[in-house]
Amino acid sequence: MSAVDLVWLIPALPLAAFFVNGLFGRRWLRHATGPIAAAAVGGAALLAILVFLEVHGGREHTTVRLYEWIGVGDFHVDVAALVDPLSAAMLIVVTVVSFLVHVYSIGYMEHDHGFHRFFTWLPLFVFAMLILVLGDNYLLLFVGWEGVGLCSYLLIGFWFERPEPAGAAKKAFIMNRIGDWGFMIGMITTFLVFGSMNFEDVFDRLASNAPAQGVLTLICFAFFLGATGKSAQLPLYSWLPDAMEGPTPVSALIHAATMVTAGVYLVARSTPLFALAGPVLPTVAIVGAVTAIFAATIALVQFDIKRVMAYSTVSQLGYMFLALGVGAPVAAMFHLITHAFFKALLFLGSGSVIHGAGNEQDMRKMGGLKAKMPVTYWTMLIAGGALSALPPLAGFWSKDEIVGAAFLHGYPVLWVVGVFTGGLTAFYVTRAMWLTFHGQPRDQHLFDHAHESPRIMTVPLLVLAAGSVLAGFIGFPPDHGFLHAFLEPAVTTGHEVVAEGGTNWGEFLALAAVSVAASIAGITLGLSMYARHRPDPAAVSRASGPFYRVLVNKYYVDELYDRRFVDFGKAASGVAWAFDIHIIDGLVNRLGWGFRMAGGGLRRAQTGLVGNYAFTVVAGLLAVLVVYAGYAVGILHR
Amino acid sequence: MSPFGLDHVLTLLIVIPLAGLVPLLFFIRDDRAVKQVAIVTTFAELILSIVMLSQFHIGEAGYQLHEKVPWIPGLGVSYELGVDGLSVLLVPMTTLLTFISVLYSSGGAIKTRVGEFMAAFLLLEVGMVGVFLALDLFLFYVFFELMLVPMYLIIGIWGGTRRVYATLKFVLFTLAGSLLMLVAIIAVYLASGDPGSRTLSLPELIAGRARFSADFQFWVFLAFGLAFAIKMPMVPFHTWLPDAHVEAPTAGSIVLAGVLLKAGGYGFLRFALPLFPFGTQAWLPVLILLSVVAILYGAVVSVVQKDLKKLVAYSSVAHMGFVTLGIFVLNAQGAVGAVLQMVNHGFVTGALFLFVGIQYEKTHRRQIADLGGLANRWPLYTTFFGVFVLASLGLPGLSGFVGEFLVLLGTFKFNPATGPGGLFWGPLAAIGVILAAVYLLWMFQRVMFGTVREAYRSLPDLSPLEVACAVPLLLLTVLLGIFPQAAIAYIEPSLARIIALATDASFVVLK
Amino acid sequence: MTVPLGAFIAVSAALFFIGAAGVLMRRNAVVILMCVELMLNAANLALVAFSRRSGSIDQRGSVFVVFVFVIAAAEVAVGLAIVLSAYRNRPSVDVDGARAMKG
Amino acid sequence: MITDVGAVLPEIAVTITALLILLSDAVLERSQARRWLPLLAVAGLVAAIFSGPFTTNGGSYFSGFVIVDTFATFFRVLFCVLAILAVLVAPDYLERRRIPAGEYYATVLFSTVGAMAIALSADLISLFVGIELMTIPVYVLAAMQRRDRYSNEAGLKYFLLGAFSSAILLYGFSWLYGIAGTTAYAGIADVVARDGLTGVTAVAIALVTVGLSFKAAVIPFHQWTPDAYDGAPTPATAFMSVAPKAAAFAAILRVFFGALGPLEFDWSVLLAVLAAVTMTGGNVVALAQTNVKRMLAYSSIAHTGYILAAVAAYKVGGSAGAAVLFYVFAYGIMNLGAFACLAYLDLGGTRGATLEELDGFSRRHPGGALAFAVFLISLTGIPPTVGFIAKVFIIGPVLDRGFVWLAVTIALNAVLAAFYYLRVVVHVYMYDPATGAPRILPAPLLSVGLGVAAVATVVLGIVPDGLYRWALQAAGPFVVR
Amino acid sequence: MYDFIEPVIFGLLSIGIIAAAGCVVLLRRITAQALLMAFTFFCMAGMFLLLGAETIAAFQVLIYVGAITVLILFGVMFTKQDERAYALFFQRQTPWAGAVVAAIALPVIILAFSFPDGVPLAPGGDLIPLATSLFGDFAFPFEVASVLLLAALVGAIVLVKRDDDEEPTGPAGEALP
Repeated sequence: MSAVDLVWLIPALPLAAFFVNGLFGRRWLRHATGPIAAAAVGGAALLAILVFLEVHGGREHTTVRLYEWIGVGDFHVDVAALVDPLSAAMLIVVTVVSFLVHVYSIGYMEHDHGFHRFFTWLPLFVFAMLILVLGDNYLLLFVGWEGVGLCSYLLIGFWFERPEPAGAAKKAFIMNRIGDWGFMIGMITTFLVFGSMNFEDVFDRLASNAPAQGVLTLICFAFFLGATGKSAQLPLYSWLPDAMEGPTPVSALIHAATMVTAGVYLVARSTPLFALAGPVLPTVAIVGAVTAIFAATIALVQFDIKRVMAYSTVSQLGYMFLALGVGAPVAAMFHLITHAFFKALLFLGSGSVIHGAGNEQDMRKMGGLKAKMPVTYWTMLIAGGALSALPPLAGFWSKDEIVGAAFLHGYPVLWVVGVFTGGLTAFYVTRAMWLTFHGQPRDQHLFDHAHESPRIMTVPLLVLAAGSVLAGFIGFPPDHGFLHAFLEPAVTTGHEVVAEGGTNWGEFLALAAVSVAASIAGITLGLSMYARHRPDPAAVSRASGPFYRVLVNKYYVDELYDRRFVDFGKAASGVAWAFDIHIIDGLVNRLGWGFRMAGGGLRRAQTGLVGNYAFTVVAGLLAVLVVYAGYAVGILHR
Repeated sequence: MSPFGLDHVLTLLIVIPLAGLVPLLFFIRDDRAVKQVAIVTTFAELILSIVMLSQFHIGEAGYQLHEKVPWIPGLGVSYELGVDGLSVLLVPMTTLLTFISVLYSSGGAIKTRVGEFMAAFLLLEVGMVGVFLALDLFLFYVFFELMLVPMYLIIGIWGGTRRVYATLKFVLFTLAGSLLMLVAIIAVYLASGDPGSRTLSLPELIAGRARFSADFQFWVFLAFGLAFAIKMPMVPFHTWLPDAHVEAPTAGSIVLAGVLLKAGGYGFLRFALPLFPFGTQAWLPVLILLSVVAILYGAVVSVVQKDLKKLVAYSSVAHMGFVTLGIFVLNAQGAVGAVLQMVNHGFVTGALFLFVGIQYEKTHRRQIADLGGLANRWPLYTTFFGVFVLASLGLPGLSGFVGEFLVLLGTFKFNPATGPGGLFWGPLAAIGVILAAVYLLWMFQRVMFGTVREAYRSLPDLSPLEVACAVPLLLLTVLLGIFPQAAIAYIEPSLARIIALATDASFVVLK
Repeated sequence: MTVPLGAFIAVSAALFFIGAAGVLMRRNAVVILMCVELMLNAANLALVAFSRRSGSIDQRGSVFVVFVFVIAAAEVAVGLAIVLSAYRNRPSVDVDGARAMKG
Repeated sequence: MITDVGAVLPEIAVTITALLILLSDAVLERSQARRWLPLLAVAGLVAAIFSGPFTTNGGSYFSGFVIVDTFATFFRVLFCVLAILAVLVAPDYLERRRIPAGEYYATVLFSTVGAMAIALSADLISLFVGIELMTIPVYVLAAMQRRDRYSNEAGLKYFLLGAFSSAILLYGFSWLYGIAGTTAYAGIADVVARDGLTGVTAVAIALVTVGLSFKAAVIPFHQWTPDAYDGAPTPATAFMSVAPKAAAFAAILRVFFGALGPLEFDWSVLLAVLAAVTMTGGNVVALAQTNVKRMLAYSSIAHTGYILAAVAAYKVGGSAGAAVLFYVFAYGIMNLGAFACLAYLDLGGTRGATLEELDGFSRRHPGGALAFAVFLISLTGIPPTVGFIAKVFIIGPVLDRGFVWLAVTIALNAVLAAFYYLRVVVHVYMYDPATGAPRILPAPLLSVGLGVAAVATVVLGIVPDGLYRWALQAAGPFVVR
Repeated sequence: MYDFIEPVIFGLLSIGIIAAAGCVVLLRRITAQALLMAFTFFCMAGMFLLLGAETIAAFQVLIYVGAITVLILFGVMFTKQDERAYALFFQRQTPWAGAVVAAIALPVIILAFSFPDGVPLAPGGDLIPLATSLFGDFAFPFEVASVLLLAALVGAIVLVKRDDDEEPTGPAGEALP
């Protein structure tokens, strides 16, 4: 019995923690729930590492079947895990980051009265995410997909007493559901076309007997719609910034490192399908690129530290889709992994700042915190560097590979967008770091009470920082690193666009130079504006008037959605209800009323006068006589 | 001989509530004793239904535990009972929901005329169980109508302020449909053979269904369909439902939503489809359209509901739309999905009404705007209610999903000779899944989240009795979501047979 | 020359409809009662005429008339009793006054 | 002659009972009479039921004036049962209203003898005499509460219109005699089979149609019904709403299918139209009523329509006839019961109760309310009651005859009817009694009578087969061959 | 030789019957109406004689002219007749009623002539057969009729007998109008 055969233990451990904490947390366990959950997830992480090693050791494709979940007619879906390099890699990322976030949260949530609740939902999330990653078919993936959505809902709305988290939670779930609609269509159509939802079966049959391209295009567009919902791409991204209403560790784990990358995972998983789906991949690339630059521009002007990170996440997810779209799924996965580390770190660092600064999130009230919280500062600096794609930090390798792939695979415009967005990224990172940690304290009271977070929170930061530095080297040398060798079997399409042979260093260096130059330009501009006020940020914002307002208001997308869709939906519902009451029900009631009116009318024939009654009888006699006479003379049929 | 020595389990299932009825009607006046009798009776019924489940042979498509005794030979009517995969789960669902309703009602929800209430409930149980067991059209009709009067009284006596309007509406709607069905049943009897060899026994009718001409099937299906469509209810025959639910006492709502609505879908599958394949084909486009309309319309109307019960009621319309859709796409996935959806909807919506009722008992408010922040005070309540809300919106892993998913799968597979096919209807129906999230979560947010009102601050969380009522439903909701195959194994062979009967090629060519 | 059967029946029909018209036209309960008697008499005439002039199989018609006598007497007795009983409460024989119940 | 007398033993028994009652009433102390008269009447009626056969192959007696077949025995039993119920529900009411009890029972029994004679008749003469013996006592019953102007009015209207319709019927009979040369059904049947539908036959059967339709209260010959039922003392209403109607249908079957059956002429369409008009009209007007007694009166018109629908399907054969008989039986029990339930309530006047006065009846008298509900549900046609089964038996032949539209009309009418019947249940069960609602006086015999009727309503709804087979046998003579 | 007598008598009797009956319908003085009704009955007896049914004619005189007319005259005496305008003696529906009745009556009267003549029975001597058949063949309707008379008697008595101890009336007592 090897670790792969025991792969179900990985999700089982967090699930157990969920049950234990859920059943006994409120009454008995209370603060013991945190360690329990962390231990369970830690155990899962260890197992995941074992699994990874085994997969790396050559056991590249294993299905571990538990039981038949649904089987009706020709439709059969098992609860079965697919252990291959892709899922093994995801397992590591998910469990390790989750474990660190769990540990961190023990400190972060310590004084919250919903502590036990938090550590009930968090392992449930890990469980769902692991199902998503492990499922060997689209339906099981969908189960995890919805499960993480649920946990996201629960955790965004963790502080449900305030209206904003409750609303944000609902918004997240519903927007995700719009994407899920696409997922379901894609999933069911896949079954109709291939007769199975199993990844393996689908890809086998695709290879042996490819269906019409139109169908594939439909399926992939549908899946991609699902992915845009979950991974916060245009146009379904706007829930993610709002999701920052949740506790910061949640933002780190769910809305940066793991759940939001599920869309990337889905598309990467379905690479064989997408590769044959004609116009879908370019669409993915364009959506990814546009989302990247769109979100980055918004991030430029935000003052809430978590919102900056949120838009940054949207932007980075855009990069990943760009990678998928230009035919570099490994690069996408690579960036997914590195991003998991540095973005989780950025969020946890922000959390540490918020925690230390008395739950203040507005960067305008911070400043100079570097002195008060050095560990946080230095770790976040590393993460910021990684995000800005400064070599040799992790982000550099992965992002550069994406941008390079865009150029090399024939998307020069997208390459320009990618590079430019890199510059923007470096700028807003610099801006955020400076406003938070450097300069003069802008709120003395806040500054005085600020303090470094406890060890239980800082240690995870350090571990993540190490990851942010080192994770890039799994992809070294570029295009031919360990990760590429490991993942390529899983995401090979047969139409592989990855270059053969060794790394083309010249090409790499040339492209990297452009990227790094853009980053450095961004950093320089940022430093110049915020450290030296040259030009002064306020002046810039005044000068760029309308543009600035548009960015501050996030392109008015929320307003648009609210007015156009939500208001319209409510109005339509109101109309439908009025229709229900007045037309459908009204008709019924009017029918009853009509009968009673008819009865009232006929009543008047009952005059109470004997003479009238006798008259009716005689009139009836006349009528009967006429009818019988009709029969007698043969006018009426006998 | 069965292992339990119960040769007539099905008859016993009908007799037990009747036996409980006798002391309630004639001997016992004390409220406590009344409640005890009712609880014991319904519990015995529940146990017996589980015994029945244990005697059922999984994998067989035909009727099991079959019983048949002539009843009114003059009308070819016999007392014929049997279960197959279609009904075998609906019966325990019924007995469980009845037990829970009685249990909950005995906890103080019903304060006046307890004896009459319990008597009505036991009579109702006879009707409900009988509907799912009867294999004779006439007997089915009798049970179908037998459900009517007790529910009429339950809503009318123990209901809310507009109870009379609601209960009359409920009865008149139902009667309008069912009386036409009665005419159709008699027409079927007359068409079933030459005088002397006529019958109303379902197995015999199915065997001899070649006698039903296409024209005949067209009209008779219409009559059956109307009755079932009203009972379901399908749009546009649904307007009795919100009123009835809003006014009904909690136990009445649970059973109304949980069981009575299922009689419609059950009737379609049990009688209309296998007996009238041509009628089915002829009406198929209309029914598919109405189903999808119900899914979307029910959901859209639910969004703006101000009354909690009305919202759940309209959501039932949408959920029942999935049931009819699954039935009329005429494939195994759709049909199995429809039955699962019926069972799940029974548990989930029953539970939702239970919780709305519990909440109403405590706060005396049902307007969503009057509530809010209840999650602060009632963690237990919130957890239970939340799970049921999630199950209702079709979250995978809970029971609601499997049925809806199978129905959608079946819908996508739907491939008619003419008219729009599955790729048109499927995505439309799937929008209903989004909308379910919209109205349910918005409701949940407004009711449970936010700050709690001063008036509700001291209200207690769930009592042990209420937990006891909810736990079985919760367990079933979760288990049926995780191990749906356990239920599907019961259901599938019979449904496959029904679908085969309904799509029998020899009937389709009649067009 | 004998009078044809048809003439008798025609006279009886005429009498019947005159009586019927009286029932429909008059408001006095006693007069209506008289008119009903006229109608019964019309039937009597027809019965006797048929019995004696149409070559009937049997002569039950004549005997029928005797029963009609009895019935007519009984009807008048009960009818007058009802009229008088009502008259005690409401001293009028105008039937149009009796319309406490209608609709 | 002795066999002749033996054949009509039940009729004799009822007559003798009536005479005994009159005698005892004169002899006994009032308190004694109050106790014994109803029991005497019931005993006599029970004796009457068991003094005759329930089924028989049919025999002709009294020179062909009387035919004792199963049809006759069926109705005999039915009329006796109805009379028993009418006696049982009356005593408390009579006592309360100071209505002379002995005369009341005797009058009911006389009317019963008349109704039985109708069923036995094999000849227009005995039919007509029977009709008169049935109706004249009912006029008396309607007017029996002398000091009540509604009762006066009911009696007066019923009498004037009844006498008028009797005259019409008699004139029709006289023409039939003229056409056939005989008053015996068999002779008439021979002649009309030979001559077919001539002009004079058309006139004769038109007159007979109107006369009998009036007795059965077919629209448009129904207008006497609401006023007469409404104003009559409630137990009398209960009796007169069922027995004369059942007798009218017995007469219709005897005359139209016994005597005029061979006529080469399809009544069905005309009857079907009349049936549809009657049931719909009765129900629609009943919807608009607020007085329950009057509402029940209109509803009884609607029930005439249902029965007529089965008559219209006569060509189907035995099942149609059986449907008529079964429905008449069912209707008799449930409708009598429903009217009698009002006897608990109408404390002032004879006009029963308004809907509001029924509020909370279930609290004030649970047993009576339950019985009332059972009758109303049965009248609506909801299982498991005899009213439901009866409707099923009607719809069967109607469909078989091909009148799908009529079957659908019946079904939709049942919905209309459900509206007003169940509205009564609403008031009985779902509203609280008004403050100051009068106490309901104990009425033990009424309760017994209603209990018996209610149990019969339910039991016959669950095991209808015996009654149906009996009805099928009784309808035998009218099966169209 | 007296052939013409029968039609003449028939004509006179017919005119008497119809004219008197018409007067019953149309007059306003109730005593005159009652007497004219008696006259109609009397003429009817003549008709019966003409038809050769002597016994029936005798019964007609005895029962109708004797008993029934007297009863009705008593009824007239016991009730007060209103004095009012002539038109108010009639229903408002009178014209319509006349039209409908006429519409039925005319074709029916014309049809009446289509009854074929059979062999007329010899006049007279109908007492004995009538009596024997009444008590022989007609025993059953005869007995029923006798019960009917008894019932009518009881009914009439119960409706008109003077109240002594039993009227009014407990809760049932309705206010008199």
